[in-house]
Amino acid sequence: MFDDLRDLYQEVILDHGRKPRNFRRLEDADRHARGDNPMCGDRMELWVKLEADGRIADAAFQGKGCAISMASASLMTETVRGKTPAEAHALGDTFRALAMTGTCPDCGAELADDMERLQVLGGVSEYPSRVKCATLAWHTLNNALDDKQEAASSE
Amino acid sequence: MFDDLRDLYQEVILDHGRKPRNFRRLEDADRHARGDNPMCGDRMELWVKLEADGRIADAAFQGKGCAISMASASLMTETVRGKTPAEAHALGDTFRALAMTGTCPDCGAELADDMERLQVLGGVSEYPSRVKCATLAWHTLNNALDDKQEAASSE
Amino acid sequence: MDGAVVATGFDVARVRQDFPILSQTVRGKTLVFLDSGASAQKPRAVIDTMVRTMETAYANVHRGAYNLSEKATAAYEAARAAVARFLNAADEREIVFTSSSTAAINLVAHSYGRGVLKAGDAVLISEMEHHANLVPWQMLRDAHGVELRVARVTDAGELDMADVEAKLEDGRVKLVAVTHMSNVLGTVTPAERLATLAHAHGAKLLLDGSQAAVHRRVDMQAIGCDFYVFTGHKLYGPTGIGVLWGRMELLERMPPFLGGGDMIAEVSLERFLPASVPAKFEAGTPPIIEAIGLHAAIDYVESIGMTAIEAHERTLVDRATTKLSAIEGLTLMGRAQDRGGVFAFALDVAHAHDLATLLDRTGIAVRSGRHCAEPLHARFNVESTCRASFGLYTTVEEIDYLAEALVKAREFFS
Amino acid sequence: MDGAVVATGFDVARVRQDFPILSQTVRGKTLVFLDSGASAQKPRAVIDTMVRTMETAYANVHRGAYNLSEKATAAYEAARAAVARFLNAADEREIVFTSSSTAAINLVAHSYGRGVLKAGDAVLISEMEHHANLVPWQMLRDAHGVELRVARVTDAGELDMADVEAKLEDGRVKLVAVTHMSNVLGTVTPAERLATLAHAHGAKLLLDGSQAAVHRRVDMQAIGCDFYVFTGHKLYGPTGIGVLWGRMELLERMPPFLGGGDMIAEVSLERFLPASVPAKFEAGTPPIIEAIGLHAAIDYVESIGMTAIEAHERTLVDRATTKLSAIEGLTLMGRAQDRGGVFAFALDVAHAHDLATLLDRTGIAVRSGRHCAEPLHARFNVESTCRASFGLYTTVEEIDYLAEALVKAREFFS
Ligand SMILES: Cc1ncc(COP(=O)(O)O)c(C=O)c1O
Ligand SMILES: Cc1ncc(COP(=O)(O)O)c(C=O)c1O
Repeated sequence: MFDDLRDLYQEVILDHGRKPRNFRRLEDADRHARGDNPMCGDRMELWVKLEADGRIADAAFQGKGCAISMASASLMTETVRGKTPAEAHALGDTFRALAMTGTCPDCGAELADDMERLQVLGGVSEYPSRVKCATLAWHTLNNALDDKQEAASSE
Repeated sequence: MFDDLRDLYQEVILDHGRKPRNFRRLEDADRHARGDNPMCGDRMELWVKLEADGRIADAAFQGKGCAISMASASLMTETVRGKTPAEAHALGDTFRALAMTGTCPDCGAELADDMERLQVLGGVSEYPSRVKCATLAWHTLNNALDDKQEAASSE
Repeated sequence: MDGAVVATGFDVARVRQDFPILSQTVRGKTLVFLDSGASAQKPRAVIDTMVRTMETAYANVHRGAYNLSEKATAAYEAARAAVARFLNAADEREIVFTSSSTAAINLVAHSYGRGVLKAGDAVLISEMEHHANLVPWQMLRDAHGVELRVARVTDAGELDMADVEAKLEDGRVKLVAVTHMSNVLGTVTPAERLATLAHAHGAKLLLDGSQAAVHRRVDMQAIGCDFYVFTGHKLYGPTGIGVLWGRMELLERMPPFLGGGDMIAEVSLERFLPASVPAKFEAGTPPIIEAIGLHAAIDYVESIGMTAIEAHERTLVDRATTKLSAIEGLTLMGRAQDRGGVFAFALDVAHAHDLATLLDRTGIAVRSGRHCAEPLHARFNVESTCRASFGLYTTVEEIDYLAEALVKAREFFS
Repeated sequence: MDGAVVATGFDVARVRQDFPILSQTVRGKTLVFLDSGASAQKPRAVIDTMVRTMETAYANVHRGAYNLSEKATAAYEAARAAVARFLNAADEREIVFTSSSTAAINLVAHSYGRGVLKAGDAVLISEMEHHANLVPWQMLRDAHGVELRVARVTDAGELDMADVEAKLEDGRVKLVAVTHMSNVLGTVTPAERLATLAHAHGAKLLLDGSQAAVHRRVDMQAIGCDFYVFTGHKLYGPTGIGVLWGRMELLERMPPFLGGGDMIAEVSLERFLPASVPAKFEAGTPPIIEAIGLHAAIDYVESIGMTAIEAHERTLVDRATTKLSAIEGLTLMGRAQDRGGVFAFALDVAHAHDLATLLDRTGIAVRSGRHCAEPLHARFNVESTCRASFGLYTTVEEIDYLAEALVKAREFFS
């Protein structure tokens, strides 16, 4: 009945949705932000620890929401470790393009590896109302890196 | 160009519209009422003098408005003289039916003469937005006879 | 997915043919539209009436002394008369056209709320209100110093009548504003009892009939309430049109809400004199085409008959209750005795949004979230739910299909 | 009565074929519809779009995680984007859908008026306002202690700019709210100058574009105003839909007006947190089908081109000025330099209503009365007028026919 839904809910997503990685509070975080999609009720808190040179040492989150939003946050925290803030921003932009269009024409060689991992969320582009679930984590990361106080939202 | 409009604007109406009869203030009136159709801007004041036995001795009006409303008031003041209030109410009901439907099935023998005179306004039934112009005078008469304070309206 | 003639003698297969959209497919699957509680689909009769109006009889209403405007005015006023008959109102003038239920409730909250209620008076709502019947009263409370009381909902999802009575006790409640049917629990509230109770304590009663008017015959004379609102798009009519019914003597006492054309009797630069009811509350060009479309929707519903619709719905409600209750891991929200065809539920293994997306893939349209009733979800300690809601075109087979899909969905997410 | 290709290169005959209603006859006469200023007729493109929406892509918008709702949401938001382009707004979110111009002005009068303006502040309107831009400010004055000032109109029917400036002088006016084009005089007001003047005196500018937006390209960036409103049904779109454009920073500062679903970010029984702009101002189910219909109307108008429409209208205005001025006993109200296709007039021998009825008999639809501008009629000492107003389907021949009928009408009543 749902065979063709495997493009959206791939096993990886269901797995990350059920058991999100880095689902914890970072007590000694350098950066922190909240993300909130009030209409759909997805909500998260994100902590980031930075290296001396500004690179992301660690990222972790807590929150509640649908499988897509949890899996996306989980995958994101795994993917951004070791990146500079600029690289993380760029990756976020590319991911948003993927989530909205399903394709990733800008995926240059330097992003190829990361985007391959994030590609599992590309199926969301067929479900316009769910795109914002996938992108909330990345909006929240932007706010954390830019040290913005208000809650991020992708609605 | 307007030949077929003669059914509405018969010469009698144009004449009464231009030179309304009983267009004056009755200083020693027993009854008085105002009529007001704010949307169309027709407005009138009506005075009635009663006989000792309650019959209408005299009726007069002043006001401004379209030819239909002025002609109707003019014809009314001519027609109701000598009537009891009950007769005037009944005549008004019959006239309203005529104005709305164009026909006068209830016109019994006792109303036949009066209705014949008022028949010239029957054409208004084809113009729904103008019916209220023709009936304002009669609503105002009702209010005067019933001694109601508020302004009458047929809107 | 084709409907069959069900036990009620109501030919749902024929009814479905009146709704062009129902023959759509969604991602290759037949559309199973179970979101009528959010907004219903439109029968051909409504669509055709709107088209005919625009093609042959359209002009602005009132004041136009020419044929087309007279035709449009007559059609607009005939819609008012049709609504009056539909609600069994005592007087057509008691029907005020607004743009939605939301606009109608806001009208009362502003005009009756600020114009008639006084600081220190209280308004009583309930925990199961749609935001449309909650937020306007919060705004009134904050702006006008009116107290806002909230009657409890029982664990079964019924209005706690003992609590209603307790909250009316001190006589400070001047207006009770509650839903006639919950858009989440399906609960139908005891309208007549509420009217008697409110009046016994010196309060007026407003019923939010946005859901109820679609599922039941509602009769203003029989219920005895003071205000009633409903919204066109849930009654198979167009968007952009809503109805406020109010008792004449109340409407007459209320100041106008919105200012503009047609709501005044007289205006100078210094002051304005409001027009009489209902014009007083219909400022500006009204939703003309939409009112005429609503008239066609009412005619359509009445041609089928509210009794038949009610009976058909009872069949659907019974089937849904049985089928959904049998699904492992599924929690139904609300199990009121008197209820209509609205079912909110949560599945243990899946978030409501994920579930809705999954169902969409099978052609089933259900809503997910909190359905504009956040406090009610808080009351039941549920983050969000999926909601299946039925229309007169819903079939027993569709409900079976939903149940089957839910079982499969649970496997999928487990 | 068939239109011919006029000098502007605008093929009015072809345009007329897009409007089904124009082939109607009235009492056996070809319809000559000269009441577009009250409400315009609908092209087939608008009708078809509304039908297609209801037949293939209808559901409630937002929050629906299923295909039909996603389609409807996309179409509704595309309408917002189309309006933003039409007005050249900086940001789509600055477009708020309302049910009419009247509703849009009331929104500003309530939300900006009570939420931002303070008692003692003043609002400046003009003598030529439609009641929709007068009564809401009178209500604000009475409820909130804001002073209401009224700028004069010159004998030629133009806004008296010296008087505007004088009334801004003391700096207490915080909002200027005037029409961009009079629905009686046809006068187009100097929008850019008004914006400069208002801002120089610390006031914001609201323009009532109900008439102007139909006849001119209006560009929010170029004009520099702060609020702009227009109404769908005059722009060849459906009834039940209006637009408020406002500068983002103002909309963000304003409290919500109506309460209900979709306008909140979070709500408990105790309090609510408003959603962001524009959702904050769109409580309840919006006019979905109507917004999508308005989108089609904008596409239609733009497919013809505002420049062509303006040029065509200039031809009509010139012809009407010449023809009507030549009629003995006819008084034209207003003779502004910059004007659009709206002509109000009075005939010495006939009351406006009688004249309108007479014209109706020849197939000509004109409005009679005070056109929701009672103070303006008082200003010009006229009881009531007939008004002929043009649309993009109006022909030079229709104007000639009107002039001919007026001459005959005068004979008839003399
Ligand atoms: C100048 C002007 N402002 C406001 C309005 C009100 O528009 P609506 O009735 O659609 O709200 C109109 C038209 O009636 C108008 O001509
Ligand atoms: C119970 C209830 N009240 C009010 C509303 C608001 O209706 P609308 O959005 O048409 O104003 C709804 C539907 O959304 C509802 O279900």
